[in-house]
Amino acid sequence: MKKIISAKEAANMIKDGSSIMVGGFLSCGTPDKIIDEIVRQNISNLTMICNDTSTLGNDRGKLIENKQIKKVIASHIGTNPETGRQMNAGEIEVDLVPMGTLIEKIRAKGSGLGGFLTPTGVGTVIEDGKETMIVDGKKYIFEKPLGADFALIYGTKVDKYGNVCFHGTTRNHNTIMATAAETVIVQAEKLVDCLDPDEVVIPGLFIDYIVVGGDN
Amino acid sequence: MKKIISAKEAANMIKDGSSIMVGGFLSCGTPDKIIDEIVRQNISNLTMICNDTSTLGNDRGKLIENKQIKKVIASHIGTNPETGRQMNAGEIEVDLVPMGTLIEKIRAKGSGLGGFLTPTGVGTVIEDGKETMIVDGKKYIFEKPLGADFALIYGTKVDKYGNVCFHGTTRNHNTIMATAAETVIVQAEKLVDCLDPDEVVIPGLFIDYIVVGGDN
Amino acid sequence: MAVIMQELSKEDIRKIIAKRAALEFKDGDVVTLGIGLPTAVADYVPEGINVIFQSENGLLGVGKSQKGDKIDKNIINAGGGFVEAKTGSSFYDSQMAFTMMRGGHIDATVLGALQVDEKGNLASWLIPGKFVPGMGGSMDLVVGAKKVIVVMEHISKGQIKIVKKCNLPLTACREVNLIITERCVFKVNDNGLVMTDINPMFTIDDIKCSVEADFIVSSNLRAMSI
Amino acid sequence: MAVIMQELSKEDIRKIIAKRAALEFKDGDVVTLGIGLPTAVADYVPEGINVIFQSENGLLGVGKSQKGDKIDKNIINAGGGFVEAKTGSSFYDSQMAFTMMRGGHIDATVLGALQVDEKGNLASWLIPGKFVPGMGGSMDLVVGAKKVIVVMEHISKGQIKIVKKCNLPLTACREVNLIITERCVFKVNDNGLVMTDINPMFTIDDIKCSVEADFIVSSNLRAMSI
Repeated sequence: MKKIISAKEAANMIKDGSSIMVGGFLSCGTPDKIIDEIVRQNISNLTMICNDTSTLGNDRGKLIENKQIKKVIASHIGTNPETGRQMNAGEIEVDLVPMGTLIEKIRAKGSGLGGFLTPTGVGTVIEDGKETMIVDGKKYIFEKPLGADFALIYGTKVDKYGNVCFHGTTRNHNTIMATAAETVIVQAEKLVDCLDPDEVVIPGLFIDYIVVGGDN
Repeated sequence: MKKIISAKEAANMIKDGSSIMVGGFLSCGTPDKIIDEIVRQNISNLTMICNDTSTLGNDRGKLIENKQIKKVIASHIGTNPETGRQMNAGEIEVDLVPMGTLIEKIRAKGSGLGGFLTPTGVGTVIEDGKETMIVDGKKYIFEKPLGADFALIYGTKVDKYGNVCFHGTTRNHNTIMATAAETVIVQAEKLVDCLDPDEVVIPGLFIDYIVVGGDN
Repeated sequence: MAVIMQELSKEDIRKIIAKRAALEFKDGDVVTLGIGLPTAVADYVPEGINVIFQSENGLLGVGKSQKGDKIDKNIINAGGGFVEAKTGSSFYDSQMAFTMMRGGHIDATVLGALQVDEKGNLASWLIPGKFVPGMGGSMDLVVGAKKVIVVMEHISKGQIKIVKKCNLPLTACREVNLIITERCVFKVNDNGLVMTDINPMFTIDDIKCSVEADFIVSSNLRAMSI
Repeated sequence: MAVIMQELSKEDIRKIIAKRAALEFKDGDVVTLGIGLPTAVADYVPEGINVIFQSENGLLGVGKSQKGDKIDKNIINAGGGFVEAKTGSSFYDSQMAFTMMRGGHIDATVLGALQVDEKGNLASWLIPGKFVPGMGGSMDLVVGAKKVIVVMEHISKGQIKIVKKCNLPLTACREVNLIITERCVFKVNDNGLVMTDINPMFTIDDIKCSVEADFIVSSNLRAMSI
């Protein structure tokens, strides 16, 4: 049985300077209740790993607007103009990583791999400062694993054993982020007793705490 | 809509000398009907990539006993004494690969990666002849992608669009093998009109042909 | 040329390009569309051709935009719009999305560009100091898709976009296979660009004046449908 | 020593080892058991300790062996036996199994050995020319699990198994944390082996004669329950 905590208790665990991975593709499948509580507690100096910085006024976007983020590692920041503004003003550090490379770096961390070779970004600025290798005549970039102190993820249905399943396009980075952080907290849209083992997408062993988010 | 074919038609596509990936962990979740047809047609000189060579008289084990396999790439051959006998007699080439490395090599192929670094096998014979790298003070072995001409996989329920879902421990290597072969044929325990998109484990785009296996 | 430009409204341009791009699809193709103009291509798929649209955020089988009470807030496309999940569709996570995209399982992608050059290099994600959205999934998609189709206005704000050599940061090297604008279509070969289609409103000289890259004209030059 | 050996039946040996190994688990641990003797450990988990058993073939929450009409032929463990999927369990594919195992998500693994040496090197998968089963998932498991517990008969067919340096092909280097036999328990430290438990039927000298490796004896040496 996993510990069920409030969004406030979840945020309490996160300290100034922590690194957090936050699931979500724009506002879809993102743990907004936990984010709201991080905003309320004004935990700052955070490194945030996420697909995108969402939009103004919404979920991960709030952390940017409230200047709680020191560094963001993401594949896209164009939907939130405030991220670009802070970047140009030198207020925030932004690492842009191709989306497939970002998820694969996180997966490498969660899967105990030391890195991988990807063709993505060869011949572009992504290659700068990285090792490259030729395998069977094709050039690849070597990319390293990426983990975090906390993964804050979303799940459609979560059971008391920490098993998670999803509806629609809410899976996005949530599934893999659950494997790559010291502490993993899932915001469950719905908490159920027990999922059918065939429908589980994230096995319970990856989950440390459950926040019941209600429908959002 | 995917093409539905007979086991015989599936086997017809495979030629002497083809490389085949075959899903299954022992006799669980393996496309036995298609294998039986390959045995019947005596297609030989095959390279077989699989978790294990099953047991005497069963599924992949039959291909070994019938001497249709030139080379097997597997993580375990101990449950089928005939594989070991042929190996010691020089009748078959056996590449033993740690299970996690085997599935990751197949995944690398299916995901367009040029290889990956794994800590598995460091300091053992697995390291022989391979490149190693130190990343953040830890030693890793560089492993390359592995694909095949055909992937023969099992699915519990398959819909007309090629979407596959599973019951129990039948997923094993099936899911990833579906991404890493030129032609992918799934043996469906049950063919249905349309799966719920939330329950799909292998999205239809990976599947080329469906063989309706019936319950086995 | 200014005169001609006035004759083609934004709507015309969009339609000419989208219609032409849609002709590239074969029945059963799995196609990933970029955001903006590329999205319009879905409306012009010829009858009898069934194309399955893939989205990097986790949906194979993207259908129509949804409004009102048809919306399921948990089903979006990569642009954040609410969409239908068509019959036969599937949902998946980002790792699976990029196995599809980088792994060579997408038959064709249609996406926009800031610049394309005669080697098939593509710049689409960054104007240093001005426009920094990030590359999203485009870099993976372009290296992985079997066919990369760039669709864009021939000239944007007076700037030539089909250049000899991209000077904006690249999205990928030598991956573009086809360039479609409202004025013409270029195929990218190992030796450079071949113009295969021309909008009959333009002459070959018009194209030469509006393209920096060298190109040759196909002996089977076709007229684009406008 | 031959006399003593007769006093411990195979069943006794199995029980002493399994009982001791089960004491290593904490409530909530996720544990992967090898095939054979390690499987017996599941029967001795102390009351009040809930352990979740993971299997590389795709089941988290392995329960009891199933017989007769309770069998679901599509639910097996890594040894091919039919098992129960306990309440709260989940099924997954091989990639996920090894994310768990190699990725550091398994709290402890218990597995057998041919040889273990004083550096914690393990040989368990190959006797060249004689026994070639393959490593299966053991190499990944041993590098990835947080705690690696080797359980084995102290001596097998007259062969010493706890050696100075393994001469059989290794499964992994320096990954073993604990060695449990029916005679004693060794903790593997950076400096070598420390005997922490002894079966009261044996003396320290008995152990010294039956182990090739050097070891020190813990000042808190405990008696094993037999």
